Amino acid sequence: MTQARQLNAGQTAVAACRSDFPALDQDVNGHHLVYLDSAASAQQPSAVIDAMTRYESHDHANVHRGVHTLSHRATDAYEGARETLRGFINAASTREIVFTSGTTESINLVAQSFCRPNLGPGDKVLITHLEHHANIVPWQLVCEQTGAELLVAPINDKGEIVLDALYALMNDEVRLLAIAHVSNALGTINPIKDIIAEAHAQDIPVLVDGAQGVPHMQVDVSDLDCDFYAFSGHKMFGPTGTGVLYGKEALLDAMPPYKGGGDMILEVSFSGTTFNELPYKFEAGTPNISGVIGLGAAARYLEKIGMQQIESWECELSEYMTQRLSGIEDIRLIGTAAHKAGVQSFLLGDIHPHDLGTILDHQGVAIRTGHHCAMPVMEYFGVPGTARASLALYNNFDDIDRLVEALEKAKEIFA
Amino acid sequence: MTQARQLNAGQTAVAACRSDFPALDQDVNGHHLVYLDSAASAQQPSAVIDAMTRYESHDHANVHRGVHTLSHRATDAYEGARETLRGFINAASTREIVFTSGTTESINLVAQSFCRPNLGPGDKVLITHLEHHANIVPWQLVCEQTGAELLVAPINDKGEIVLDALYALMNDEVRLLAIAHVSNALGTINPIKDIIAEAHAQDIPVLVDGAQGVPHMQVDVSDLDCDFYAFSGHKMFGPTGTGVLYGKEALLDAMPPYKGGGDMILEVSFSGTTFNELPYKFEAGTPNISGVIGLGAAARYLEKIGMQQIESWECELSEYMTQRLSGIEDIRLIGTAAHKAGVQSFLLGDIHPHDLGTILDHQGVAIRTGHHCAMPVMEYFGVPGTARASLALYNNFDDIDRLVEALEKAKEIFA
Amino acid sequence: MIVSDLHTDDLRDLYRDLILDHARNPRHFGKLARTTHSAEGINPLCGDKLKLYLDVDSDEIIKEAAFEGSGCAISVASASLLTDTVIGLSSIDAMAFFDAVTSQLAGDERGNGKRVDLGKLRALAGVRDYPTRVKCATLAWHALKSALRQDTAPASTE
Amino acid sequence: MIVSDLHTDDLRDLYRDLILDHARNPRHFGKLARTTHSAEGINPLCGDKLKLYLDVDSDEIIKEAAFEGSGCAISVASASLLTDTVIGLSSIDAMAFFDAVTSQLAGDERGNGKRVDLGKLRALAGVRDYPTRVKCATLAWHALKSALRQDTAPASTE
Ligand SMILES: Cc1ncc(COP(=O)(O)O)c(C=O)c1O
Ligand SMILES: Cc1ncc(COP(=O)(O)O)c(C=O)c1O
Repeated sequence: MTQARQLNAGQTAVAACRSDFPALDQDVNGHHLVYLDSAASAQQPSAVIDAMTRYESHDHANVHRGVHTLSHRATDAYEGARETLRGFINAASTREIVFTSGTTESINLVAQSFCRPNLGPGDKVLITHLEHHANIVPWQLVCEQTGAELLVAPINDKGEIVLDALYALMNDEVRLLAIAHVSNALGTINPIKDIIAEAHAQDIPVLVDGAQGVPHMQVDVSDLDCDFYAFSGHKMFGPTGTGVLYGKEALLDAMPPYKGGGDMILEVSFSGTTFNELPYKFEAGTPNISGVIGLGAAARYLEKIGMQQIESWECELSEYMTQRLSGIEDIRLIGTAAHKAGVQSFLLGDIHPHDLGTILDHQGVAIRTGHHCAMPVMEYFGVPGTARASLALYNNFDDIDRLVEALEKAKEIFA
Repeated sequence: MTQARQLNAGQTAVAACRSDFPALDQDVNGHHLVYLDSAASAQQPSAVIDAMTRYESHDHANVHRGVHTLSHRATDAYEGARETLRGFINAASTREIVFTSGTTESINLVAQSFCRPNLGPGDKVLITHLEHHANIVPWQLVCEQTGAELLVAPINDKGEIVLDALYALMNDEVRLLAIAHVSNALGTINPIKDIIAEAHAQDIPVLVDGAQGVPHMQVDVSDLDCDFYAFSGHKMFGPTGTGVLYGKEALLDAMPPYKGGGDMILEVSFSGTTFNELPYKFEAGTPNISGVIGLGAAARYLEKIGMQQIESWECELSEYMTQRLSGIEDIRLIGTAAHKAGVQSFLLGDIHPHDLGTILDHQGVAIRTGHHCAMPVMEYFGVPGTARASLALYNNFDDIDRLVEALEKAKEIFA
Repeated sequence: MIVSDLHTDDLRDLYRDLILDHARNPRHFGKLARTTHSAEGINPLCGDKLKLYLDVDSDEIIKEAAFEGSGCAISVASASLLTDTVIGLSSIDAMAFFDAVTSQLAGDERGNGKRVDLGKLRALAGVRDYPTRVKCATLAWHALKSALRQDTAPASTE
Repeated sequence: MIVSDLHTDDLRDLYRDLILDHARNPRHFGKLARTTHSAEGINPLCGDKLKLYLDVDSDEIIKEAAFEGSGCAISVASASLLTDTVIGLSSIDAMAFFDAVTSQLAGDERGNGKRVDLGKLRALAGVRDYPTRVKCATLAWHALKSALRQDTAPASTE
């Protein structure tokens, strides 16, 4: 089946990238590793690991305030990564690229700095039923802090947002719409460009949780016209502890700082403090310099391969995965949206996902099991959790065959 | 001079560690690098860099929720680092070790979660005049948010806190004392154990900004009896983007979460969310896994050498530095406390620190110049900034000789 | 720490027939007519969640035990085996089983309390080789401990 | 990016006598009797801070210029040279010097506007080899641009 497949040149090139990822070249429990957990965290190519090691071994110093050579090199590399990330998502200016520790911090920053000062009773924050906890709990917290109300747009049984219902919730009391680009639990790719246009027609700013977007498709924040776009380094083949908050300059400019400390100020005195310009106002303290350099290397790595090639390769794989999984008796696929990324949640007979996870791990196949930080989705589908296989550019058809074999084995054990 | 010095065995052993730091083995501007900027950010030993590379190349996956082997390895390594850090500062329990992105975030967490819900007009937060901006601005922000008042204990012209004045400011309106263990601009080691006892006698909880403490001396939070202790990985030879907030369990338990997201919850539903137990309640989202593993390796590295050996070696170096610098004509030492760490701020004639920095860099000597994120200190001494040489375990007497030579050269140029 | 290389057939050691039987047909599943002690067990890392009910009489004898909840085969089987085991025991003897089971799963066969004969509970031994799953197997037992202690100390599943 | 290997004597190229002279004895240091345009320049990365004052007449001629503030030798000398240069120029000609100086420091000798003779300002050329110091040398010039633009556009030192 694998052999017969016709790949175009771009797809073949992407498939060849697997060897760039040292972690994939190992045996686990006596079997060559099949890593199908990239939606939780992706592996890093040598280009990323080496960029950080090189930095740490030769160029490290604190950034921004040093006149000495290492500090200058560190600052250049750090700010160079900012320009790389700006280009990667096509932001208008590096002033719109705030480095954070991840999607979670990016969203909390918006909740606390953009929303908290402007929310009160009667105001609404709008999210959807398919969000990751990172795009739920910060809004619950800020609503509790301010007396605002959290509105939740429903999903249907394919795992798609019910657009009419979402649009019906939009009115002039809604202060922000926060919505995933791609659902991590269901794989649904939301039509965010249309949704953003609809929200803007009602003057509602939009935050996009792009954690599962950037690793898999070309993201152009200028074209989307989103107000904020949040994502994590570790899901796009960069290091943990890094992330980005993109925000439109005018909005970021008007927001108070999120944290206080060094680098985010121009002047500190006990009679008052003047904050620094963008993006530094939001980067208090010594940043994750090596991490950001690794993140820049990850973005360059992806740009070299080409996001369109990656998308096209993953689309092939994803279709194959759906087809193979659908062929398994007693499987229940959860998340069957028309427009889907390479993420598939499922249940197999009455085998608890946790047991499935162990049995697959035993065969060298790494999947995630549980609620995937999306408990409301689990509750909607009436399941305590699911097993989830998620793809990235380095997966291939064999990986999917191995997954299916391993699932068949699980059925035997639980027969 | 260097040759004649009598070192004890422990000091000789510390001096030998220099070769563990790859970044120190390079030429800068044609001269072998002399790195005297560790107070801004320290270099990392191979043990730290390798631990992270190994993790990223073989063991990476998301932590805490995976049943597969890599996730298990990652969780073990991450939680193992927590236990290492617990031991490193002698906390009672790993529940008291919250991983953050650095000192700045640790302090902001306390300002927002411990103070903000409990502060109002009439309440006071007490700091001192020698604090780093990271231990000033978060308190300014929370005072502004709540109507509380920020009190500042004075320093004297040696750069020491005036203890009587500090104690006179302590009363039952003070909700927190936040104070540096060691001043990064002046090198002053504050008598925090006494200060903490005095504050506790008035029921005032104490946060210690330990950014410049942990890298240079044995810190025992149980012995100090501090309520919170904040520090950064990158100042203790670990990676950027990591840090710790130690907090007494009873206090952390009573605090609301700082950020919302994955991992910090037990259950999320739209009708309400249950937060996770300590320390996870304060670790929303995917943490800096590789960074924390590097931080753990840094703590183990320091433990292997022995903090007392390090302290004793740095004490020798520091005395030598003060002596040699004092011998330079026209030098003005800023920060001359009786009890001092290996940090020396100074001005040379009318040469602006920034120019000094460039001239020294030209000779391969890396120092920091400017306000060192301690503008109130600069203002107190009536200077726009200083040049600052700061020592770490890997420095030696030659480094100090090179510093002094380079300063003599600067005087020539500006003669 | 690298999980030791296991062959697929070793899975049979984890999923023994007795475990699968108890997982599929849990004994004492449901509520009790009279509950004197109860506790919830949550494994935040994997989402297993169960509630244990006990009917303890004035002589400190567990007259009845039952549980509800959802979880993987290991946690459900362990809870089912627990109820089977503790009914009729004094609370002290039940705690001796707690010690024995948790010691067995920690790979410490000595136990740290009164010696008991594990009997059927030996079927849980295979879990030892699966560190990620040990918490599943001990969940119900921690709930037992919390339930028995609930009059004196605050409940805890740690 | 590795700063190229420079020998100590190259420092003389950065700290030329003219620079040191202007740094020690800045010309036009202080306030003006009449200020029509002014702007502050702050280099957040190193703390240099200065205020530039201009007296521009109705014909757009800079009659007087002065500055205050503190900074390193490079930024003070640059500000001093700036005031020396722009007094008597039209604001358009002054902006041509802005273009020429910033181009010179960016290592782009062509300039991007009207050609001007840099004269003494060539003494700033040595800064080019010290990327961390270029902002010091351009600080006053950005303040000049902000000051001249202040009636029309918001001030900016970027
Ligand atoms: C005394 C002190 N406190 C706080 C900080 C802030 O640390 P970080 O930038 O790592 O958050 C520093 C470091 O600059 C410091 O020296
Ligand atoms: C859709 C989505 N949003 C947010 C997050 C949170 O990202 P992080 O844990 O990197 O902050 C994730 C990752 O788990 C995700 O998949």
